[in-house]
Amino acid sequence: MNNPKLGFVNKNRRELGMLGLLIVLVIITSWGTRESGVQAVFESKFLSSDNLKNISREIGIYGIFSIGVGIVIITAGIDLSVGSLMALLGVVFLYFVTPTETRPDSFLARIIPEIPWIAAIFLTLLIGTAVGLFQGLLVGKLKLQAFIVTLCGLLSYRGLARFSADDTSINISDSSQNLEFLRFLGEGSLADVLTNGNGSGLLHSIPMSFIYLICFAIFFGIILHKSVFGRYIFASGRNELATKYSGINTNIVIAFAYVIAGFCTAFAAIPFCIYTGSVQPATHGAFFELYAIAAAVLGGCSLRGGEGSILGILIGTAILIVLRNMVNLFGYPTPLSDAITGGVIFVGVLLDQHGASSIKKIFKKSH
Amino acid sequence: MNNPKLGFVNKNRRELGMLGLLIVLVIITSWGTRESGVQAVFESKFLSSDNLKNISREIGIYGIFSIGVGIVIITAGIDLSVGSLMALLGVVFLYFVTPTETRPDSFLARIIPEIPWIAAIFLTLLIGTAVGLFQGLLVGKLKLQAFIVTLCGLLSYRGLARFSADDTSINISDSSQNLEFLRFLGEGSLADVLTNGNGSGLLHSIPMSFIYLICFAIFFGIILHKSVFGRYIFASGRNELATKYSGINTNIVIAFAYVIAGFCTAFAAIPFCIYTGSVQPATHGAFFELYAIAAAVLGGCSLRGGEGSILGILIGTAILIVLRNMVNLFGYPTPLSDAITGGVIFVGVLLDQHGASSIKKIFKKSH
Amino acid sequence: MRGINKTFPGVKALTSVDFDIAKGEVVALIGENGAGKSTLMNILGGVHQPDSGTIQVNGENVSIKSVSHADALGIGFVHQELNILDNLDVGANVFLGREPRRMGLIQKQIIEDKTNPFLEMLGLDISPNTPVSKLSIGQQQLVEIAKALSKEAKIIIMDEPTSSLTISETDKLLKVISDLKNEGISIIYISHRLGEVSTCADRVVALRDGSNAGTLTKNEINHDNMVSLMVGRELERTSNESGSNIDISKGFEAKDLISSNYPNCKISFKVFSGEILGMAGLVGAGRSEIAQTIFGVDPDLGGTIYIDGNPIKRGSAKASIKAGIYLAPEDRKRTGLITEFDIIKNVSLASLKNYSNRIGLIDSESEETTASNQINKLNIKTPSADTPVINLSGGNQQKVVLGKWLSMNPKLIIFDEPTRGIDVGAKAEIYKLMRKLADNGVAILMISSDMEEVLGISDRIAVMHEGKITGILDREKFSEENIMNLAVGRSS
Amino acid sequence: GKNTNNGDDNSASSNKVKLAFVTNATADFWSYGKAGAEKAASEHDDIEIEFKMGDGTAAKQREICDALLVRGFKGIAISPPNPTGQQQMINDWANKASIITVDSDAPKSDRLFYLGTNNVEAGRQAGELLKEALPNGGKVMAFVGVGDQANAVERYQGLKEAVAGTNIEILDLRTDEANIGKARRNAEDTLTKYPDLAGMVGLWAYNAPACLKAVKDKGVAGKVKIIAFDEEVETLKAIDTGEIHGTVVQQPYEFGYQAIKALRSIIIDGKTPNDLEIPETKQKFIATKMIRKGEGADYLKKCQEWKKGG
Ligand SMILES: Nc1ncnc2c1ncn2[C@@H]1O[C@H](COP(=O)(O)OP(=O)(O)OP(=O)(O)O)[C@@H](O)[C@H]1O
Ligand SMILES: Nc1ncnc2c1ncn2[C@@H]1O[C@H](COP(=O)(O)OP(=O)(O)OP(=O)(O)O)[C@@H](O)[C@H]1O
Ligand SMILES: [Mg+2]
Ligand SMILES: [Mg+2]
Repeated sequence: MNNPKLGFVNKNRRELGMLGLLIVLVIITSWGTRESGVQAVFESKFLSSDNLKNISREIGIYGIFSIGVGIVIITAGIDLSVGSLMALLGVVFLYFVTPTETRPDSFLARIIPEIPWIAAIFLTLLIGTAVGLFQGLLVGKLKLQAFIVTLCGLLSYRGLARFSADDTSINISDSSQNLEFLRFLGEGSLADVLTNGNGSGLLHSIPMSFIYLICFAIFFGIILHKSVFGRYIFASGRNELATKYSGINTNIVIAFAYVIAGFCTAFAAIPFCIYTGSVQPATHGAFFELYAIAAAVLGGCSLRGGEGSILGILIGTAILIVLRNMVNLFGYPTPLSDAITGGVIFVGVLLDQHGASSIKKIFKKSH
Repeated sequence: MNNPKLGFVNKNRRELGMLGLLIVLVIITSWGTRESGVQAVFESKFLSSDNLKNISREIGIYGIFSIGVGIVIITAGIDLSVGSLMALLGVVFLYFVTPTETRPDSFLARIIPEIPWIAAIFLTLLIGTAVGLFQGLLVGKLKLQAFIVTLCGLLSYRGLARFSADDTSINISDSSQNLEFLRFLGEGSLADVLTNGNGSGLLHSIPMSFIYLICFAIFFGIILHKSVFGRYIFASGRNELATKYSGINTNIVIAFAYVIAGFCTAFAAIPFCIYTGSVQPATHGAFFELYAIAAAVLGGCSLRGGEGSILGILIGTAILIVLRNMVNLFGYPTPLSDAITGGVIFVGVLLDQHGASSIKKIFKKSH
Repeated sequence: MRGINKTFPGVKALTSVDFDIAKGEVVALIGENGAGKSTLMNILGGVHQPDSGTIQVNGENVSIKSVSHADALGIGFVHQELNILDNLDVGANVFLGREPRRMGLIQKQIIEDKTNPFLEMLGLDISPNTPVSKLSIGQQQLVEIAKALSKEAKIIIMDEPTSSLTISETDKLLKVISDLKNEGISIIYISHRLGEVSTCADRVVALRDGSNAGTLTKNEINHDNMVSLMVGRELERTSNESGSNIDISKGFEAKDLISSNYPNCKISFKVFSGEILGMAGLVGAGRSEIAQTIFGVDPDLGGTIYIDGNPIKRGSAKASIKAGIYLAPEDRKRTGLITEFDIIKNVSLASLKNYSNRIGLIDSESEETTASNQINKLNIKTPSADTPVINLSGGNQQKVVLGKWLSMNPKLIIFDEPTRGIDVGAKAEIYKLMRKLADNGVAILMISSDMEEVLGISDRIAVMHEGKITGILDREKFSEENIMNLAVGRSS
Repeated sequence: GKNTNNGDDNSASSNKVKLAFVTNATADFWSYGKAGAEKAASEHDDIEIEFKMGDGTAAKQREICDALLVRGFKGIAISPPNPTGQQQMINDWANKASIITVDSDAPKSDRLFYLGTNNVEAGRQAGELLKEALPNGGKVMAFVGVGDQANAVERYQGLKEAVAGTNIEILDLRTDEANIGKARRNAEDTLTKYPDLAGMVGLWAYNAPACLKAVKDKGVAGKVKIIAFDEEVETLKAIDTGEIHGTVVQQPYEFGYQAIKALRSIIIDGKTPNDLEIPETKQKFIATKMIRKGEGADYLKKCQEWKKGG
């Protein structure tokens, strides 16, 4: 029982299982995308630097907001508003960097001033964080159910985004500022940023959004797993009342989780709208909340709260993105991608809950 | 304290509050859609027989599947798969009634035979119920989390629907059968059905889907509020373990709630695909799960389980539909409809939780 | 029941246990926490299946497959944890699973008619239509007993039925048990309150570490015999010496405190440093409420509290903890502990700031050291410091709650039902700890519904009735009668 | 009359004839249509219009149109997202008001006539552009939002017809549910899967800019030829730089303008489709144009003028 190897496996069972799944997916995809007979696995299209760049850019963007959603889930909450908030923030951000004349006619378009893009980034982050705070106070302080608060958010923010863009898309190309560097920061690679667009080589294969994700993961990993506040997050998610009885203001802890989610969403919204080049408010970021929840759950966050890890969320995100990449690279019909995603989440969760003992047994026997 | 009036208000507080909200909405919309100065409120466009017919048809369709979702919510579960299941069942139903030649090339299209529409209805109901049973067993028996199981359903069923329709829409007009009577049953009025399309007058303003809803509401109202099984639903939703200790097989009770949801969804899917005339699998029924959950929650079902009523679900559905109708009749931009819906749910829930005491106080004082 | 074995993942809960009961007999089942009492009864009640062993009912071999099967065999069960549904009314709870029905529809009237006599029998003056959410915990417990009675079972298992009842309710229940016995119904009675056991039991069966530890016949039943069977050794009886270190110039004082359930009552009292103030009263007297109000988890509706004469900022648990006021709440699992967390994290939760550096990162080493210290000091029985507390017995869980506070700097510790559901051995240890704390100058407020405990441990006893303190007894006035008089509102 | 988009039915203008334009879904394309419709409305005092955007589903369109009819709208120009399936509902509406279809047609329904692009022809034009761009042929992938919408089907068909018999091989059609993020991923993954890809055709407006981003990112801009549809700002700019070979533009402004004009003539002036010189086929096509290198900037300017109100 006190086998340290077993202890490690036990504690990180979910993460290890999902890491295994990810590795299997990577192997299958690599194998399947070799040029037939000619190439070795590591020369497959999947492992080509272009493809790795593409998927790591997406993992970067999806990972950032999934971390926010994951932290909310650890407090036993949920955030359904991510996708809609991304649309709203996308509209707001692009309004900030485009001249008033090019905007459609709406209230928001009239009141938002055109400002330099650096200021626009800060203001967008601020607005996202404020929205998170608003939701956080409703859930943490007023004790409204997270599902309902964020469901209202899902409906309202998208409605607002569509209304304030008059249901047309807002294009970054309308901007009169020189946004080249912003573009590097958003969808470029590390080489682009360091050498102003001229770099190549390995650094060129590392998209900035992936770098941001690494920073987010390290920062929030430390916060969540090493800091006092992180401990409070887990405690509030497990048993809010008992945490309160230990003198901790759980209202604030819970509210703060939503603030983090708002901030992460806002942070991801900027590279994502640069990635798409424009924001079509009716569809921009649609279903992102579901992907984020799926990533978190796959990665071991329990919807009952108090369980989960940043590493797990990253692995969950990676699985989702690799799955979709696989469907595309194999040339399967696009609709299958969602069906396969659904199936994999299902099998993952099923195995985790009912095949768990088997993994343990393997380690027990070997001892 | 033992004031019977107060008891009634207490027990049905949520329903009464929401009924009040519905009435307010109806009055506002009627008032706002009068022909200026000329007409009395009851001659407003909102209260015109055409409009009442339109909205009651929609309330009928949405109400039916919301009842299913509401019952699942009362067992402390959730069903996110409704919209996708409607798309899948729509495809299946239309395959049943159209000749094989007109269908796109897919596996499902090849194996589904063309059969008379009455048989198609029964088979579609059967398939929907079977899907519900599948989800029910996973949640009730295998104790997987409802959120995850039905999230996978949401992704998979839509993926399957799109895949099996080759991402093209399936049209009811491709059928070689005489579907006139089916059309009456689906989107016609009571008069249409009784007189084979010739009726008029009051009966002509009562759409069949509304009649179905009434039947469903009465039937499931009795099941839920008067029958032993209904009692078990409420008991399992509040405290599964305690219910189990009373010798009740909660696994089956919970599984059965999903069976009901599957059946209701299938039942609503048929008039809905007749209403739209075709099924475009990528978008058919999108977000219906959210509307159903919103209706149930507005109507007093708690996501924590063990609370809710059929009457409440009906009122919740009616509020959502009237809201959208209001936005349309007032000629507001369509995107606002969702934002307003979000806002109203939010205010409703907020008032319910934090303004509740005020309602009670009024009755206490009057005594 | 013969040779019952039961293993849970990682635990051998029962090792070839034998148990029998005759018609019309009251058998008390006793044992320390985790001895396997509930598990044995869960097997009889169809909740768990034994790994091996046989069960005979009326001489016939049966294997009890489910709760409803047990029902059919005439076995009723009042579980240790409350199993009442607060979204249903009393009648619905009593008849849950056995609703009189016609065509699947519930016949409400019949339920009402059939429920009433059982409520009367237990002295519950409520209508079957009352929503359970309106009842006190004690009343809910009685409803659950009514439910077991209504099954007209031949054997009724009561697993710690009195743990949330007070003295008068307990007396009533004991009377009901003797009535049932006279009707030929057999009763299995599990309790840690040995006084009750001596009163009602015809025979005592003791379990120790999942095996039979012995049986006492009617005339062998006394406190010492039971304890030695359960614990396997003699226990010194709880000392009754008065606190030697009482300093009436220091300590805690509450002035004009208002709690939300009794907004019209103002409460004032003092707990001196070095003193244990017992607080007695019937269920619902408002004792826990006062504790929660002092601790700051209930809203501050008025009044002032002082430590050593200095007024304390109120309104949050954080402020109270900072002032050295701690609460060991009555519901350990819900409010006292995060049961899925390990001992280390539970002990450090309230004082995490002490184990973290300036930027808020936790120093896990000093956290672990503190936890190990507390484990040693409080003699917490656990495989390791990183064992989730859910795996500990009730007594050890209570010690973890204590460890959390003792790792800090207590001025006043409020113990709300400190020994609820805890076995004698652990009880004695906790009493000793409380006395040691008091001797070190801590003021202690002990809310308890266990008469023996209140009389045995306290230096003074405050008695509450419907939100008011009806009297404070000094040591020389200590008696059951005086307390009962005050508790029902009569002045002594 | 100026249009009253806030739907203030109770104003003094209630004796005006109410006309509406209901789109299939939200798209930039329609902002020109809206400008055209509003221009038409501003030329007459006896009408007022409302411009409504659908969400791509027949259900939403039905909800919108039902409400318009309740409010007494006399004429509606609609772009049905699913024309075949919507025949029945179009017939129902046609019983109560004058209905014309715009942009996508339901030929078997009781609509008065159709006004819009000949999408097969537009597809052929895209094919012509493709042939110019790839004289030696090569592998080409097509991209679209929803594969079964009439314009997508027809454009794809026209495209394939035009390149039939050449060395150009159309690989497949990738769909993205009108989600730009997905559109870009589809483009990226296609480039990964087919390293020898020679061209990309974006059948919906946002597809070509999404392809362009993927191509630029891979550093093969200009090498992989892109053919676009419609007049996205980015598309027009990229045409002049040569990164996109060309685009096929429709005239949505004309859709809006002519649809409202025609509805007014029919309802108020009692004209018939014949009087309006609608061909016997009941389909009036508004020609599509090809924009090639050097013409982008001019066209962009024209677009901006349209948006500002003609
Ligand atoms: N469902 C379960 N899963 C795993 N272990 C269990 C389970 N139920 C009980 N145990 C373990 O079995 C042992 C016996 O527990 P049981 O509840 O029967 O004790 P008890 O005598 O009733 O104690 P108490 O006086 O505290 O109620 C304990 O070690 C307990 O941790
Ligand atoms: N969570 C609750 N919800 C509603 N009423 C409650 C709750 N907790 C306590 N009460 C009620 O408040 C009153 C005072 O309860 P309190 O718990 O303070 O009494 P107590 O003397 O500590 O009793 P106990 O011995 O049960 O702890 C009782 O009438 C009780 O029913
Ligand atoms: Mg027990
Ligand atoms: Mg208490």
